[in-house]
This record gives sequence, structure tokens and C-alpha cells, in this order.
Amino acid sequence: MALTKEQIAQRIARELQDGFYVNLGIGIPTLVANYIPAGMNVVLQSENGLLGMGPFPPEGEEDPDLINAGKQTITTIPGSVFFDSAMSFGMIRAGKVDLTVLGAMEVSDQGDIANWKIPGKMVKGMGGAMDLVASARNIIVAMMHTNPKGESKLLPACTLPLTGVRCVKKIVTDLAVVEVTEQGFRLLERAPGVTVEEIKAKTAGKLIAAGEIPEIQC
Amino acid sequence: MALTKEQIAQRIARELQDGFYVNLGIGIPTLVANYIPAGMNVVLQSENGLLGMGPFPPEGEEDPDLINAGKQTITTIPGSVFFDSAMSFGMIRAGKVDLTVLGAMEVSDQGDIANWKIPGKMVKGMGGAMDLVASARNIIVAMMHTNPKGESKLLPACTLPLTGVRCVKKIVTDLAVVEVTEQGFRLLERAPGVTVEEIKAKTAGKLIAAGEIPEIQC
Amino acid sequence: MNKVVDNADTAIRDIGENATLMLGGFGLCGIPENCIAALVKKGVGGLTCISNNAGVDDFGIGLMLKQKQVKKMISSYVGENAEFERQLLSGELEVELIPQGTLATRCLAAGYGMPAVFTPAGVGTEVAEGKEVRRFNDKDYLLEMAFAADFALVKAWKGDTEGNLVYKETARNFNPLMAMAGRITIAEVEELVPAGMLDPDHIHTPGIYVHRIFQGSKYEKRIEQRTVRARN
Amino acid sequence: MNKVVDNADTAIRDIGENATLMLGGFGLCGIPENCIAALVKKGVGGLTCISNNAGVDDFGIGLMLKQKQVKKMISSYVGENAEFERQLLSGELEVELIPQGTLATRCLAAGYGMPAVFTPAGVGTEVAEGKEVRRFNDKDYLLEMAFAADFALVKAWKGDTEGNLVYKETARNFNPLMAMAGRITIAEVEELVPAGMLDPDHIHTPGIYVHRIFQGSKYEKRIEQRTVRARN
Repeated sequence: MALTKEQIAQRIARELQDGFYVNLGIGIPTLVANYIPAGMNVVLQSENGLLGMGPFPPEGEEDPDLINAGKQTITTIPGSVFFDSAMSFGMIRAGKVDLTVLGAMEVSDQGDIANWKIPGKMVKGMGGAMDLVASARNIIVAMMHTNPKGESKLLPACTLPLTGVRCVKKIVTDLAVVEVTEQGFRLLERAPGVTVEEIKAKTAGKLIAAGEIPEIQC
Repeated sequence: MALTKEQIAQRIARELQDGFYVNLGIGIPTLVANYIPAGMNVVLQSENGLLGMGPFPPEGEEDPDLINAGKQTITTIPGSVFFDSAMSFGMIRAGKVDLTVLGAMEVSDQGDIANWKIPGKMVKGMGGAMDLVASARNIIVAMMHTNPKGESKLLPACTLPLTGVRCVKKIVTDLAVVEVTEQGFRLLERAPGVTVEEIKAKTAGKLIAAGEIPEIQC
Repeated sequence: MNKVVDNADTAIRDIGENATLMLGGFGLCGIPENCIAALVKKGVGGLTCISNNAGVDDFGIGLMLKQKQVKKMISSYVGENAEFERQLLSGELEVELIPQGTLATRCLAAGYGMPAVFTPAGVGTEVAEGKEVRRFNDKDYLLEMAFAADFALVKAWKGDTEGNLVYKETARNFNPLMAMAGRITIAEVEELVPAGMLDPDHIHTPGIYVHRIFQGSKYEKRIEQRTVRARN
Repeated sequence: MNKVVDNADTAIRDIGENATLMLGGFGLCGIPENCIAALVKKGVGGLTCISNNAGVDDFGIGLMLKQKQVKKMISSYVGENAEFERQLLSGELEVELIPQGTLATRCLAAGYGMPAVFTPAGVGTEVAEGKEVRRFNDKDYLLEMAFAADFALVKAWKGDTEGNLVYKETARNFNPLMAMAGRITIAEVEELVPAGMLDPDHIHTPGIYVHRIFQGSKYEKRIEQRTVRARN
């Protein structure tokens, strides 16, 4: 059975390590924050200038000066720190953020990612995505395995304008956990009850599935 | 009669304008601070990270965390601000400092300056001098017209290793006020009682002395 | 020299047609509300605006867009408003989209006297088109130029009469960077205090970068995405 | 993950022979006294030290020089001590002098992930020898590389258990820049407080840049040039 968005987030949360600084994109990645293991110290970076992002505020306590990169009202936690956008992207470029999780429209089996622009449609902009993918040491993409038309989003080459090249390290979809290697996608785990054959059928890029492929433990 | 060091500083102080941000080097330049006209708002920058340098502290109130670029204990004034060395040289490079006054061993009639190194002698380093001369929009050199051997310090070309090229705008010495122009040094003023001929004799670089040369008013 | 001016109208008095402006803020957070209102009142047009976002239909830069005062936007993320989209599609408005970190760093470069900077953002994408690519330590970088802006309009929480500024929380964002990058920098603050009232260790923007300052009024500080959690 | 360590000895435990270190401070102001003392005690040698100055004979980096632990100094201004001069003239010590702003900016570059920066400092001088010169807007600049250092040793006034740092007055100087630039950054502070005790708007170095932190002891904070005025 395919994973829900919550389960994708849950699976990604298993990649977290104590002491990690993490940047979570909009959408499924945001949900990862809900599954940080208790007792694990993970600090969330928001690229508009905050380390140590807390939960949404209780109603009535919204602070217009305190938002995240998705422009949502949020809170701080003990140890939070504010800084300007140059320092924010400075620490991103310098590789100080241990893990970046973001959504994508397409990923290639070389690790290229497209997630900001669809030709012919209104383009809103790349925001901080190009900086993040060009800089982060460890990028996990959270997305559905196929698009609403049923077409694979894991491709031999991206068809949409790129956000970054050779940068994605791992992909967690509703069907599988896939690693990007020199040889192409390598299937690491499959959703409970989903066969390797189904994943292969829904992966347009080169997929290596060697040996026993375990089911995803969320 | 040749100017004293205090009089050189006094003359340079006449170049100040209300609202100026000024960086004063070690030696005679430091004395300029004593002659800021009353009521004129001039803010002193110290390149180790302070805007709004105040006077030396009263005895017993020295603060080891509060020094100037000459490593002297100093004080702040209302409106002072501290910053790191990157921002300090950032504002210098960006041309935000209106006037830089520094000493020199040699200045050429092209505006080159040498003030950091004498071959064969122990070299202490350029500190912030190369950044200042390469960046400042307005550089005045305060120095004696000749060295202790009586040799001119205003030369056709510097003989010592350079600190910066084509950067000095004006020179105030014990004998004269000289502007650096495309055509060479231009004599603007002479010390009281000092003749144009004496200045010419003590200036090895090209010196233009056209028309009546007034005496320096301190 | 007195940097303090009475109000936004006086502060922006010499912003003319076709000027290039930087406007601080991220979304609607930390935007120079008073300066924008004054620009709308003044009606000056042909503006090039460097700002991370372009406001919403009835707030922020959106108010200037509605009056067709903006010729070109240089931003990282836009289109939160319908009028923007309409003008863009009709060709009335020119838009240059650049990565957010590149936007920030090109401001920093201007403020720090660096003519250009190298960033990996956009390598291998359409952002790299026409730009110099250079390899350092086995990684490619784009050469990006420092911005030049006639005016920077920034919003701070507190400021003093010397032009020193302190920002609050994430309303800091691009404001200190743009404050450093304007040929003329205009700061509006929620509270203007005499010099000496701000802790010199805690000033974010030194006054040397600020040319005019005024205490703004009637701050709306609108929230774009109000998100809350249930009270326990 | 706990960044807090007991003392300087623990903090510097893995600094080995021939390591490249950055040391914060300007003159004797804001130097990592405890870390230097621990390095002197440990006796590790062959060090390359990036620091604006090199201390005096009996304080700061001078203590390491006396023990011949330093192979190379990268500084903007040195020679306030006799032992330094002796080692330099005898060829025991290698010295690379670079402009102070270049030193600061090469640290900033490392901390901000910029591989190289352009600066006009040193154009036309011996500092430019062997370096790429590039013209932007009719002005020449040198291309200067970001620093790479194994360890950065910095001194702050206050710090919290997350590694966030606040500096005092001009003891800030190079400390926040080097804090960002070390592969491993070790911060010593006069007062270590629990996370949440520092105002998040007033932190100079975010903890993400700091790997180890400890509360130092017995700060001497020596004054190099004691200058006073007569009391009125």
C-alpha cells in the first residue's frame, strides 16, 4: 500500500540524527517536523532568518514579525536565533545545514531536480530553492512517485527547467525509498505490499534493484 | 616657520565637514580628533570595529574590551556602534568613510603611497592601511615634508614598497598643503614664512606652484 | 548634519521617475509600509524594484503595482497577487527572477564594497545563462554582480538619531543588507530614540549606512499566512 | 548532541601537529586565552596560525611562539614581541602578511560559502604578486581565496548551550568571522548560560557555526596600550 504524505514524512524523519540542523521545504517536508524522535535535538532552519523554529503559535499569539519561509506565523524555542538573509544563505552555502528536505516535480537518475517552473504557466520564482540545492551536502526529496496523470517523476532526464544539477542524494516517495548513485537510482526500500515490479514500472529513470528489497518501516 | 605636528593636525581638521565619517591613522592623524570644530558632528571610525570613538578613559576606567585600532584604551559616545572586522572593512571598501587621514614614509606625485615596509628592517605588517588606501574616496596624508636625513618624502616615484597606488588626494606637511593632480603635486598653501622656493627645493616630485600661494591658516 | 526627517513624504521627496529602489522585507514581514504609502501618494512611475517579493493585491508593493508605478521587479518569489500576474502576462511589467540567496548576497556585496561574488546557486539552470561560470575546488560557481540602487527603503524596529538600526525577529530578513546597499538609504522605524539609547553591541545596521530616518506611523504589519495551533 | 565541554583541555583535545588554526582577537583584545593556555600546556607543534596579530612576548600567541609551536603566522600586523622577531629573522618562523580587511573578508568568505572574493586592497603592491587582477567598473581588484582552517578558536563574552555567542564591544573584531570559518569551531566564553537566556535578536554568532563551547576561567584580559585622560 502506498504511503500517505504523513508516512513519507515519518520515513524521512528516520534520517534525522541528534544535533542535525535541518531545512524543511514547503509541503510534505514541513510535516517531517512532526516526527522528530523525542529526546533528539534537531534544529530547524528557516531561510528567512531563523534557527530554532518552533510550532505554530496558539491562536491570538500570532506575531507578524515572526514568520517562516512559507510566510506562516510561527514561534521560537529556547536557543533560537535570528539573522539576516545573507547570513542565512551563507550558512546554507557553507554546508552548515546537515539536511535539506524539499519537494520536486521531477528528479533525474543523475540527481538533477526540477521544482520551480512549468513553461507556459505563471512562474512564481525559485525563492531559496536554487541556493539550497546547490549548496546542501545532503538533500532528500519528498514527493509522489508519479504525477496526477500517472507519469513517473523519476526520470532519465528532467523535462522541466532545472532547479539544480546532480544534487539530490535520496528520494522518498509514496512507493519507495531511492538513493541516487553514479549508476542511477538504487532502490533501497519499498512501501508495504508494493512490489519491486510496480516500482520499476513507475520509474522512468534507470533503477537498480539488487537483492532483497525490504519494506519501508515508518 | 614650519608647522608643528599639532598645527598639521589643526590644518587637516579644517577639511572636516559636518556629518563626516572619518578614519584617523596612528601618529599625527590621531591628533586631528582634538581639533574637530565645536558643534560639528564628525564620527570617528576605528577599523577594529567601532563607529563613534570617544576620548581616552579617565584613569581607573580603562576597559580591556574597548580599544581602538592603535590598541589604545578608549571610550564610546552616545550613538556609538560596534561591529566585526568584515563589516568594518566592508563599509571602508564601500566608500562610506568620507575621509581617511594617515601618515606616510613616501608619496609620489601620482598619488602612490608607501608607509608600511622598509626593506632590510623588521616588517610589522600593513594592518588595515592597504584596505584603507585602496578604498577611501578621500585620503589626506599627514607627514613631515622631509625625512630625518633632510630628503624629500614627496617624490616622482616611491622607492619603498607601495601601500597603494594613485590614491592620495592631498598632503599636509610641516611646510605645505599639496594637492595631487593629474599633472603632479600642486602647491595650495605654504607654512607661515616658508617660501615657495624652499618648498620647491624640498619637493623631489613635480611641483606646480601657480599664482599667489597663501599661507596656511590653522 | 541631521538625518532625522519628519515623515515618509519628506524622506522620499527626491525619488524620481525611473529610479531603482531596494525594498526590504520578506513577504509582508518587515516591509517599509510608510515609504510605500508615500510612493503611492506621490505616484512616481517607471520604477525598478529590487525586493524579495512583490506584496499582495492590496498591501506592500502590490499597492504600487496597482497604480502601474513599477516597470520592473527583481525578486526571488512573486505572484501572490492577481494584478501582478495580469501585468506580467500583458507585458506591462518586466520581471527578473533570481535565487533568494543570490539576491541577499548581491546586496551584501554592494554594502561591503565587493564588485561581484561567486555562488553555486543556479549553476546548470537557466539562471546561469550568459553568466560566467568558474570552478573552485571541484565545484562550479556563477559570478554575480553587486547591486546598484539609487535608494534603499528599509524598515527597522528601533532606530536612533544617528541612523543606527535594530530589527525585530524575522522582520530583519533583507533589511540590513539593503540598508547597506543603497546610494541613499531611507529607514523607517517603529520607534525613534535619541543617540545613545540603543546598546552599541546590539545594533544591526550602523548609522554610517543610513542617510535619512523617520518614525513611521500606523503600522498595519499584515500577516500573510495566519497559522495557529490548538491551545493545550 | 551536547556542545558543552568542561574546559579548554577537552575542547582542544584533537588539535594535532601541523594543524591550521584561526585565533580570534585584535591585539590582546578578545583573544581565546584559555585555549591558548591549553595549547601551550599540550605542546602541540608545527601549527599554522591565522590571526590578525601574534601577541606579545608573555601573552597571547606569544606564549606559543616562545615554545616554538608555531610554524607559520598569517597576520596583518605582527612583531610586538622580541621572540617573534628573533624567530622570523632566524628563519624558524614563516610569516605571511596580508591586509587586515582581506584577512577579515577571507574568513567571511569561508563562513558564507564563497570560494573567493574580490578586494581592491593591495592592488599595485607586492601583495598582488601572483594574484589574479580583475577590473570592475574601472577599478582593479585582487581575487583572494576563502580560508580553510581545521579549527577556529574564538572568545565571546556570553554563550549558551546551543553554541550561540554574544561579544562585548571591540572584543568582537575577528571572532564572529573566524567562528564561521573553522571546520571545527571552539568557543570559550566568560559566561555560559542555558539555551533561551540570550535574546535571539542579539546573538552575533548562531550556534550552527559552533561545535564546542566552554566557560573559560581566570581571564586576564591584558591591556596592550593603557591610555587615559586626566579627570576633569
